Amino acid sequence: MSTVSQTPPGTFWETEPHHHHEGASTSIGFWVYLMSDCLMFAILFATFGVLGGSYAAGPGPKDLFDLELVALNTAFLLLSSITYGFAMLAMVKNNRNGTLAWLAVTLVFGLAFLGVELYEFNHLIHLGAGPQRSAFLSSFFALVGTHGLHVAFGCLWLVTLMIQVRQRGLIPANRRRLSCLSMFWHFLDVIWIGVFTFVYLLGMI
Amino acid sequence: MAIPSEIPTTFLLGRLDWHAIPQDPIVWATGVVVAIGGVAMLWMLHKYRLWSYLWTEWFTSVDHKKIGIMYIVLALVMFVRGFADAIMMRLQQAIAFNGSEGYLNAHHYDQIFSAHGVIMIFFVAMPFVTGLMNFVVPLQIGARDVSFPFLNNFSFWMTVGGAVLTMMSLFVGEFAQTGWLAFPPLSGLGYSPYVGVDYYIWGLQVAGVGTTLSGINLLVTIIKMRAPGMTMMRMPIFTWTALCTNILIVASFPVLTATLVLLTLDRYVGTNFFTNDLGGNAMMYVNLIWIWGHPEVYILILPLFGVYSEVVATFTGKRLFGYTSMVYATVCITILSYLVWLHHFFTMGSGASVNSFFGITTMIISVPTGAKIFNWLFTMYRSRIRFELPMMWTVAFMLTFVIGGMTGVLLAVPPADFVLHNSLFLVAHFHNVIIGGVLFGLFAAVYYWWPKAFGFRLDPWWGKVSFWFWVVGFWTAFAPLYVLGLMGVTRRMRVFDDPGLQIWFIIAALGAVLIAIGIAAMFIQFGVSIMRRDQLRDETGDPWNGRTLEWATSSPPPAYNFAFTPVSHGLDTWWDMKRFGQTRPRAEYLPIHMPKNTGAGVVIAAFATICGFALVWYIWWLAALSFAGVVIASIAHTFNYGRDYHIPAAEVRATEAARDRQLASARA
Amino acid sequence: MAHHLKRLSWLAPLPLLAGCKPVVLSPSGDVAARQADLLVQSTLLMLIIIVPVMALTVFFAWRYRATNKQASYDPDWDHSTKLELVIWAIPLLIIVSLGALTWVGTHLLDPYRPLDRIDAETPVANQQPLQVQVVALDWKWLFIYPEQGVASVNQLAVPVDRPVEFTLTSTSVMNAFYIPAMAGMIYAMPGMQTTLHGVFNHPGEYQGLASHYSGAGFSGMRFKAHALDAAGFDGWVAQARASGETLDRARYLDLEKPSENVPPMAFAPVDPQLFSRVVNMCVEEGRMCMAEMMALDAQGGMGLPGIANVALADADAPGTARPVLGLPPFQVSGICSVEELNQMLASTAPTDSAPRDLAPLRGRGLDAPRGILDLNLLPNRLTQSVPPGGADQNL
Amino acid sequence: MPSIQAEGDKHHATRRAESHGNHHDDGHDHGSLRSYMTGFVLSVILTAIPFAVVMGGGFESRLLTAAVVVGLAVVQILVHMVFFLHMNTRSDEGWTMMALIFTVVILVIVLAGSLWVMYHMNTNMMPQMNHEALGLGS
Repeated sequence: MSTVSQTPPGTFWETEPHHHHEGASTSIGFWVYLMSDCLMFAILFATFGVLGGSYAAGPGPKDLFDLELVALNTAFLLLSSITYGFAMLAMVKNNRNGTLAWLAVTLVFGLAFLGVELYEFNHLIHLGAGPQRSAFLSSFFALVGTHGLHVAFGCLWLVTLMIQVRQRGLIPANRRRLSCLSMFWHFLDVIWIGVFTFVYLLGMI
Repeated sequence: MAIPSEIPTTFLLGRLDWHAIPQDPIVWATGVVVAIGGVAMLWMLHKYRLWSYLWTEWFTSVDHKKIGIMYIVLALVMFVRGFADAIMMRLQQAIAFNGSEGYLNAHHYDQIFSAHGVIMIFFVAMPFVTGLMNFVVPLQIGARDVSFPFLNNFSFWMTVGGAVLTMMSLFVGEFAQTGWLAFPPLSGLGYSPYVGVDYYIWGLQVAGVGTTLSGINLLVTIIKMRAPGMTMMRMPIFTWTALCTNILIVASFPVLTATLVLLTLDRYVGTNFFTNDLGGNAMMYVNLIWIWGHPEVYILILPLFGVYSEVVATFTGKRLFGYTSMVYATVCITILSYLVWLHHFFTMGSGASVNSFFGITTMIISVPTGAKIFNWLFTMYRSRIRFELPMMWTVAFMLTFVIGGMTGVLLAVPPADFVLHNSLFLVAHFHNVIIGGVLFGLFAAVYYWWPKAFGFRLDPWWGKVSFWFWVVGFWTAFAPLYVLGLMGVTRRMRVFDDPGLQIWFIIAALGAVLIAIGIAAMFIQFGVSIMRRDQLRDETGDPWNGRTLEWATSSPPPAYNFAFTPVSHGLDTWWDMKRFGQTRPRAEYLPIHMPKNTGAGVVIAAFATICGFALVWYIWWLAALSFAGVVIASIAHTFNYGRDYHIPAAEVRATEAARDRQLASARA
Repeated sequence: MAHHLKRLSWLAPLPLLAGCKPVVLSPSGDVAARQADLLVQSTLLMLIIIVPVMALTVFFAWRYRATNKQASYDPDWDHSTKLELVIWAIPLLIIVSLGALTWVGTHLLDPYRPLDRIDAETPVANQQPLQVQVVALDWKWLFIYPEQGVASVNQLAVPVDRPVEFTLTSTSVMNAFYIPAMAGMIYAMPGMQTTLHGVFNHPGEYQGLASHYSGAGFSGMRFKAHALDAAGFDGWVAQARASGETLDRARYLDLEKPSENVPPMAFAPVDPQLFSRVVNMCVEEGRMCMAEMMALDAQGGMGLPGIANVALADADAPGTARPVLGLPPFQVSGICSVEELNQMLASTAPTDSAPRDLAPLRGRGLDAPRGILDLNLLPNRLTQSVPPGGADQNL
Repeated sequence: MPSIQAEGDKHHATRRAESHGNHHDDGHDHGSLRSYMTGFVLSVILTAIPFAVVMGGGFESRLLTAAVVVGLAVVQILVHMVFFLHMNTRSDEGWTMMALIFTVVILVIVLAGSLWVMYHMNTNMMPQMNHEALGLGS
C-alpha cells in the first residue's frame, strides 16, 4: 500500500468510442426498487404479525376467510405468472403478436384476481367486518389491499405496454420495459405467497 | 387557537375556509415579509427575463450538477426557515419565567418545535446531503450523469413539493403540534383533529417518494457507472459513503412510507393500527418509525464522514490513512444502524433484556466511528496541513463530534437514559452530532466544491467570520442545554417555574444569536464571492491540488463532465494522473450521447403536491383530478421515446479548446 | 458517590449560576443515585479515549501545519497494520467494559424490578413497598394510594426510606413520568400499565414533571413530590382524607376532561377499582375492559356475532372524532356480568413486590433468559402478539 | 500517450445505431420454456399441498401444520426466485444477488426485531388478568 510505483500503470483515458450500453442500469435499478418495495411489505407483514391477533372481541380469520376463494385467487395469480413467462419467451423470439396475445391473457388473469379480491373485501365490509372493526382487520385490509393496489398498478402498466408494443414493436426500450414488468409481476407473486401463507393459511389453522 | 371544534366541510373547498388563516400577528408579519420578498423576486425574474432561462436551463434540467445545486439551494432556503423556528424557541424559553407566558402560545410554540425538527431533517439536511451526492458522485466516478437522469429531476421536484406543503402550513391552516415524529395517539384524529398532522403526513410522503427514488438512482449510478478500472476498493471514500447512504435510504424510507400510510389510514378511514381502542397498539408506531429513524441518522452523517475524509486527504497533501478500514467501518455502520432502533425508547418499558441488547449494539457502533476518527487523525500525522476553511471545519468537527459521540454512548446506557431521555441533555446531544457532524461537514463541502460548481472560490475572510461565529455560537448555545439536562429539565417545555434555570436559557439564546451572525456571514460570503468572482476565478479546475477525479475536469465542468472516459489504476486517480503527467487526453473528439431536458418531472411533482394539498383539506374532487394528473402525466411520459441526443463532436472540440486556452492562461 | 460529584463539579460552575444544582447528578433517591453513578462511570471510561483523541487532534493540527517545515512529511504513508489494530482494539475494549457495565446496570436498575435496598447501606427488610397508582391525564397527574384509599392531583407525597412502587397508565396520549431526584422516568400509556420502583432517601420537596410531550397543556403538567418522614406522611394522608371529596367513576370522568395548570387537589375515598378500570379503558359504563377483550381474542374472538357487539362512542368524549372516510367511532360493549367484572378487575396484575435476590435479572413480566428469540409461551401470559396456543396463529 | 486514430463522426453514428438495434442482452436472463414450466409445475404442487393440508383440517399438532405451511412457502418463494425471476449469482455482476441478500437480512431484522420488541412490550404492559378465575380459560 505505501509502496508507490514510479511508472505509469497504463493509460488514464479511454479515447476509443465507448458504449455504456443504453439501459444497462435499468434491470438492476428496477430490482433495487423492488427490494425497497419488499421492505414496505415487510412492515405491513410485521404490523399484521403484531396486530393480527387483536380481534377486539370481533371475528377472527376462521369466521371470515373462505379458503376456496383464496385458492382460486392464488390459481389466477400463478397462471398469470406463467402466461407472463410465455409472453417473455415470445418476446425473445421476436414474436410481437405472440407477446401481445400472452400479455392479454395475463391481463385477464390479473383482472380476475382483482375481481375476486374486491368481491372478498366487499363481502367482509357488508358483514360489518370492515377495516375499522379491529386492529386485525385493519392490518389485514392494509396488507392485502396494498398487494391488490400493486396488482392494479401492474395491470395499468400492462395495458400501457401493450399499446406501446403495438405502436413501436419490440424495440430495445420496450423489451427493457417488458422485463421490468416481468420482474414486478413475479415479485407480486412472491409477495402473494407470503400473504396466503401467513394471513390466510396460518389464520385458518 | 380559534379553530372551531366542528369544522364544516364543503364540496368545493373541503375544510378550507377563513379559519384556515392563523389568528396570529407573528404569522401575519412573517406572511407580509415573505409576500414582499416573493413579489420582489418575481419582479426581478420578470425584469431580467429570467423565466425561460430558469425553466430551460435549471427546472427542466436532467444534468446531475444542476440538480445537485438546486437541491442545495432548496436546503439553504429551508435552513433559514428552520433556523427562524430555532431562534423563536430560544427566545420563548429565555423569557418564559416568573409567571411570564412568553410571547408564544401553546398552539404556536408546539407547531414551531415540530416544524423545526421536520424541516431541519427532511428539508435541510436531506436535500443538502442528496444535492452534494448528486453533484459530486458522478464526477468522482468519472461518469457523464447518473443512471436515470429524468428520475433525478423528478426526485428533486418531489422534494420541493414536500417542502412547499410544509411551508404552506405556516400560512394556510397549521402544522402538526406533535413533535417531529408525530407519535400516536397524539397524532391521531382524536387528539389532532385539524390539518396539522395531515400537512406533516403529506409533506413527508411527497418528499419521501423523491428521496427513495433518488436513493435508488444514486445507488445504481455508483454500481453501474464507475469509470473503467475503478473497482470497489478503488472508489473515492466519499463515493463509498454515498453508496452506503443510498443503501440506507433505499432500505429505510419504505419503512417510513408504510408507517405513515398506516397513520394516514387511522386518520382518514378510522382504522385501528395505533388507536387506543379496538386492538390498536400505539407502541407499534414508535417501534416502526424508529426502525426508519435510526438509519436516517446515519443517512445524514455518513456522506459527511466521506467529505471529511476527502478534505483531510486533500489539505494534508497525504494519502488517506487506512482506506480499507475506513471502508469496512462504513459498511459496519451501515449494517449496525439497523440493530439499534430501540435505544430511542428505552424508557417505554420493554424490559431489561431488550434494553441491554439494544444499548450494547448502540455502543458497538461507536467502534467503527472511533476508528474513522483515528484514521483522520493519522492522516494528519506527518503531513503538511493547509488550513483552508474546509480543513478548519474538519478540525472543528473532530473536536466537537467526539463530545457528541461520547454523550451519545452515554445515552445508550439504559440506566443513564432513564434519567436523561427526553431531557435537554438529549437535545444537546443530537444537535452536537448533527450540527457538529452534519452541518460542519456540509459547510466544509460547500467551500471545498464551490469552485468546482461555479468556477470561482468563496471569499475566505467572510468564511472565517462565519466559521468562528458558528463554532463559538454552537458551544454557547448547546453547552447550557447539557447543563440543563443534568438539572432534570426536559424538552419541548414552553414555560418554566424555576427561576434558577433562566440564566442558562439566556446564555443558550445568546449562542443562537451568535449562530445567526454566522449564518448571515455565510450568506454575505456568497454575495461577496459572486461580486468578486473574477479575482477568485479558478482556471485550473483543481484549486486545492485535489486527488479524486472531479478535479480532472474544468470548473465548472462541461455538460458531459469528461470528454473522454477516465481510467482508474488505483485510489486517488487524479493524483496518479498528475504524478504521471497524463492530465489531458489528446485524441479526436467524438459526439457525446446525453439525455435531453424534460419538464415531465416538474409537471408530475406539481400534480402530486396539489394532490397532497387537496388531501390535507379534504377537497376530494381536486385530489382525484390531481391524482389522475399524476398517473396520466407519468404514462404520457413513457410514450416519449426520444429522450436523448448527441452533443456534436465539433461542439465538444470547441469546449475543450476553450479549456486548453484557460489552462494555458492559468499556467502563464 | 460524593467523590464522583466533586470530580464533575465543573459541570455546575460559577457560584453566580448556583441556586440550581444538577439534580440528575446529585439526586435524593437511591435508584437515581445509582443511575447517576453509572452515568459518571461511563463518562470517565469514555474520557480515557476522548481526551487523548482531542489532545492529539489539537497537537497534530498545530505540529503539522504547512508552515512548520521542521515537521516530518510522509505523503505516501497510509497504512500500518499495528496502528490499525490498536485503533480498532482500544475503542472495542472500552466498549466491552462499558457493555458489561450496561448489561448489569440495566438489569439491576430495571424499573420493573422491585428494590432490594433502600440505600447503599440498608437492604430492604420485610418491608412492602408503598403502592402508588399514577394516571397521566390531560394535563395533570392523578395519584391514587390504594392502601390509604386517598388520591391526589398534581401532588405526590411519599415516606422517606420506604420503597415506592408506581404503577402508571394514561388516559389519552403517551406521556412519561419523571421525578429527576428519585428514580428516572418511564412512559405512561393509555390502555397499558408500566411500573417504576423508587425510593427517596432525604426528606424534601422535589420537582416532578411530564417528560414526554403530550399536547397543549404539557408544560403545566408539573407537580411537587414531597418526601416526608413517616409521621409527616400519615399527616398528609389524614389531611387528604379530610378533603371529603369522593373519587368515583363519575368524578373521574369529569376530572379526565382536558385542563391546564391544575392546582393540587385531594380525594377520599377512592373507588378501589378505579385504576384497574382506567388501565382497562372501561371507566365509562358499558365498555368492554381490555383484559376481557384480550382474553376473548386469545380464544379467537367472538366470531361473527361479535361484529354487532359494538356501540357508538360518546361523541363528546376526549379523543373521539369521526374519520372523514369512515364510520363514526364506536366501542365494544362489555359482556361480563358485574360479578365477573369485579372478579376480573380485582385479579388484574397481581403484584409481587417482595424483595428479590439478584439472580433473575429480568423485568417482572418475564422469566429468565432463554436466548434472544425465544418466545416462551406461558399459558397465562395474555398478550396481543402471542395468544396462547402458539405464535403460529398470527406470525 | 496512446493516440487512437478515431473514425469520423458519421461512421460512429452508424456503429452506434447498429449496436443499439440488435442487442438482446439487456443484462437480464429471460429463461426458457423448460425453466418456466418447471417453475410452474413446482409452484402448483407447492401451493396445492399447504392448501390441501389446511383445508383438510391440518395435522394433529397445529405447530406441525404451521411449520409445514411456512416451510413450503419458503421453498415456493425460492422456486419463484429461481425459475420466474431468474435469480442467479451472475446477473449484473452479482449485484442483484447482493441486493437480495441485503434485503433479506434487513427483512429478518425488521420482522424478528419488531415481533421480539413488541412481544416484550406487550408482556410487560398490556392489561392482563387471571382468566381462569373467570371461567374463560381453556
